[in-house]
Amino acid sequence: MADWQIDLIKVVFIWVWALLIAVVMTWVERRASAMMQDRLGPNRAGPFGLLQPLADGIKLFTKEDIMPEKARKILFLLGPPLFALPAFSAYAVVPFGDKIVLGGKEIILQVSDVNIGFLYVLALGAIGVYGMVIGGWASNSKYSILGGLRATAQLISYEVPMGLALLTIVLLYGTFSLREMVLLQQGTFLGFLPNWGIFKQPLGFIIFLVAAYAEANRVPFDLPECESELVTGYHTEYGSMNLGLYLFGEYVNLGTLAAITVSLFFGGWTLPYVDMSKFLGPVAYGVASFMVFFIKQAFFLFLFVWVRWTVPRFRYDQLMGLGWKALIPLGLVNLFVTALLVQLTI
Amino acid sequence: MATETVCITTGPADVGDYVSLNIGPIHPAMHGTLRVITRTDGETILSAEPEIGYLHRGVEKLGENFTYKQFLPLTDRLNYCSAICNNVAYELAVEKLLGIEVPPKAQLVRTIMMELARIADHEVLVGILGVDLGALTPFFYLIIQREEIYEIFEWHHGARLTNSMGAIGGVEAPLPDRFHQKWPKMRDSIRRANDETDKLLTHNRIWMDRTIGVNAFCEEDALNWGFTGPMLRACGTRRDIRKDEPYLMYNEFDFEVPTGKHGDVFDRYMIRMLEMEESIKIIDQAYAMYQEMPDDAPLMKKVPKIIKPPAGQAYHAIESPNGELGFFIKSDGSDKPYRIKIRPPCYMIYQAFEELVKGEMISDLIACLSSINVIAGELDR
Amino acid sequence: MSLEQRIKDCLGADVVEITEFRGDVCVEIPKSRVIEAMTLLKEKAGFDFLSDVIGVDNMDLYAKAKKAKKKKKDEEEEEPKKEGPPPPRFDVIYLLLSLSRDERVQVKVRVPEDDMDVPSVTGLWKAATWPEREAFDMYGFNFTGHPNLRRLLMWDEFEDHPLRKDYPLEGKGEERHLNYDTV
Amino acid sequence: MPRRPVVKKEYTLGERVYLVEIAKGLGLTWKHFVFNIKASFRKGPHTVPTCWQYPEDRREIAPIFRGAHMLMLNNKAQELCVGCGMCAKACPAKCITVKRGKRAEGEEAKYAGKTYSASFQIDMLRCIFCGNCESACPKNALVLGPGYELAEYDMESCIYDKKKLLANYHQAKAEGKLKPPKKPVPVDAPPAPKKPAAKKATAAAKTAPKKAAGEAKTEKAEEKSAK
Repeated sequence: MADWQIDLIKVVFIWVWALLIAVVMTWVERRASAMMQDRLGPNRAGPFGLLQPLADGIKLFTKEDIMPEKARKILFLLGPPLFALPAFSAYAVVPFGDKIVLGGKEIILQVSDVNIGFLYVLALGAIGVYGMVIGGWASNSKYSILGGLRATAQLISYEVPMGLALLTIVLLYGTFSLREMVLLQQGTFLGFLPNWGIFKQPLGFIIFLVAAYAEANRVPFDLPECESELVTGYHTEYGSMNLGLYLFGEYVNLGTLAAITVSLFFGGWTLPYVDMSKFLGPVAYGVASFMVFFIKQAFFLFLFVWVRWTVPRFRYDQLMGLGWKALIPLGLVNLFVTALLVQLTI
Repeated sequence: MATETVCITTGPADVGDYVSLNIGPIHPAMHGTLRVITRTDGETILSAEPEIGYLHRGVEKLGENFTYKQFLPLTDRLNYCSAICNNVAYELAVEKLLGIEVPPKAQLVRTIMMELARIADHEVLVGILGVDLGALTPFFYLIIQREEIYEIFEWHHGARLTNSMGAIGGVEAPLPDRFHQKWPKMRDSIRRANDETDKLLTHNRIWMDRTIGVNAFCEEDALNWGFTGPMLRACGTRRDIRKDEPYLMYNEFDFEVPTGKHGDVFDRYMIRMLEMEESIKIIDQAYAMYQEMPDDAPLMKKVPKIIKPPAGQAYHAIESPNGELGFFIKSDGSDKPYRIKIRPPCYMIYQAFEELVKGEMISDLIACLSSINVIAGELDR
Repeated sequence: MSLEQRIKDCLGADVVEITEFRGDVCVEIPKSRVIEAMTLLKEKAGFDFLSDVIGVDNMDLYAKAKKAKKKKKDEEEEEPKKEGPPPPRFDVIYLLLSLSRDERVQVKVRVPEDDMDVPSVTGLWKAATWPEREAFDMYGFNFTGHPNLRRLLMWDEFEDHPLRKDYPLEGKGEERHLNYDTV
Repeated sequence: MPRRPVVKKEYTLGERVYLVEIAKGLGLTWKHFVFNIKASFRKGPHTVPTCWQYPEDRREIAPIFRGAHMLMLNNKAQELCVGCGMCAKACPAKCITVKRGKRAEGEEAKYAGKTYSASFQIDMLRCIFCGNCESACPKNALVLGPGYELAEYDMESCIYDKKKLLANYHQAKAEGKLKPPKKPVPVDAPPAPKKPAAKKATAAAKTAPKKAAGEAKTEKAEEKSAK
């Protein structure tokens, strides 16, 4: 197989994988929230209601696509894809496994190991804002525009602490490549802890996680679409598959953020204390590393759901306060301390 | 009580740059059919004008054309969260007009049912407040308890929501077997659900930030605006009609009246949480008294089949879950009331809505609306 | 001192009539003295809380009384005809409450049909804002001095006053047409 | 301009840092999550506290539930309704229309009374299920039954006629959901005032209640002394 064929397969695989996660997440969200709230959730479509996302998809596709009369037509249609595509694209640099040997060829389980993968992720996260803002503005509705405004302010504000938290990681590992970062997390730290980012950067992890919640518009930071105040915020006026794209994009975003959290702070596909490559065959090792990665990612996806159904929502000004008054100073302090420690130890 | 106050200053609402935002009548957070026309500067509210009447059904006009018995089912449709309180308030008003007092056993049954309704109402309110502030989960923990309470209602008089409980002159049935079987367990489960809500919300900083100091209101203003019930008690006035002008047998029960300090959303929430506990206490005491009564103790006062109160007018108020619920009835001696005026508690509170939310943010408007517990049914009548 | 006595002492000559029914004291005051009497009640007698403002249309009551009288007259056929000016058609009843004493009093003002002006008490209690608007809506009282006397429950274009006794229960076929801005 | 009391926020350290309380909350929802996961695998209806899987599992309905109306028959399968129209009078929604018919010769097996309801219609679109008709019925012939599935495809079938009302009865009887006979409510009556067929009900109402009120008071006093 030529390299481009392999790349194509990888792209398709990651695309399907991202979509699958998004689809299954809609089911997990509904069922898990139901279980937390003493309910059952959707359980009629298929076994355990597993076909519910499919039913939802069919429903969304068959709905009439309504466009508000005074909407900006092109921008209105541009909004949803602009929101969903960056979320998908960010998967490209996620290292979802170590390597697998197929047909005598060693294949790295990552679409492309860009040496600035890390910046790529941040940049794509920033593009996602446009989807919301444009969608909110183009619908020509006050609720939508408020949602869009909130989204802009929130996402731009929380990009700063996120960047700060990630900078410390960069300082620590001395690289921008996500794959190298994962590789550097093998072994142990202080003799007994896994050599994971979270143990080296606990504060950075918390800041990153909070910022990730804000980036993903999840409760407690779901202000752009907070249902009780702004109806559904920036996608109030959307229907049919345009709405579906927004909803899917959100879950894809969750998947990306979970994957990056795992890669940066939880050792990616590596297992602590155990080196799987030593006692597994080359094919089995590839699959196993992917599975390890997936389990870790699934935990974070579940955490997103779990937190959502536990806490209330922030108010707009409090959200900004948290971002600018707490997270950014903390992030700066963390950055300086880390820089100092790195400087002293090297 | 002199609390430190500040004047809320916002820009003028009629000049300059503002966005007029029409919230409701179709909006997820507008309980029922409320509508608020706001003018906002960014997210800050410059003015908020509530518009009501979307659910106006002319209950008072209907009442003038119905007999006294026929009007009872209509009172269910006022505050549908605690229909029993409306029923009993109306019955008490007519009984006052007739000059009768129902037998003590019937009074106890009414008391127990009313307190159960109060718990149900407060549970809905606290749950909805959580939902509007983004926490959906406590709502479900509370709503299960409400279902249990509704089951008791169903076994007592056959309906869950629109109860039409009792009749003028007493109640039709003693406490149902379900109540005897379930109450000890239910008491614990209500307490547990409240504890869980407490755990999820009260000390959570997000919740505290969202509620403490939001829509704080002065005591004098509250009295001037005619606030009653938990809203007034949250401002610091210890007023509860059950204590101050006891009706039924409330003077024989031992219970506390929780009061707040600032009249903010948090105080209102806490007062309702505490009142549920007090209601449980009242039910326990009433139940103990009820059990001492003989089985064949009368439940009904003998009233004529066609109720014709003597000409005159009377006003009777009870402490409904939201405040003073009064029925003013003027009789001309015929079998139909000459004039019925309902004094719904949330009506008086909701008229101060602009004062409550001015200078706050849109999110606080939603929180304020939920914490008032505006029920469109009794607001518009 | 009984409640009636205290109110009498407080209001003095303003009291037209005090009645008591089932423990509810109702004091009638002349329409022109509403603000003065209410201020006295609020500040001197301690009735510091306004519960509600209620409008009543007495039309049917008078018609009934007249009918009964006529019946009687037909039976007896003796009574001389004595027709004074018609009694005022409407009542406005203020429900006052004293928070410190936990007493309630109803203050009644009689309003004739040809002079619907009633002084507004919103200056004393803001609580009267909506009840007065509602009374205007339902009966057509003109509360002078009210900051915002518009219809409350019925829509703005509505012309009648539905709680008047001569308004039919089924309505007069009014329908609300919303004019949306369709530009 | 509205005034606002100044509220000083006093948070403990645990509250200030968000995470402690959120962790507690997470623990609570996790507890529910595990409990419900286990419960949802259990067999039987209503395993999870809030949910009834409706068409398959049904809640137990109280025997006195106020649902769809039914016209009762007595033990001899005779119709109890005499078509007096008291229910129509008592109805606040004015949804009942009754026509009275005289029992003809040879119809004794069908009707219990000398008259019967020639037609009986209840407009279920207007009905508010208050139960006034049931309590007004002198023969206990009209009863609000256990039926609560009232959805229909067209408006005509929402107007229940006699056939439907009797069918409701038969269905409820087959399911064993008929109401137990009503227990008479103990009434606290003044010692029967012997009045020659009180025409002036107002007068009766004026005198009787006062007596009654007095009695209630003495009763209360007795009860207190008994304690």
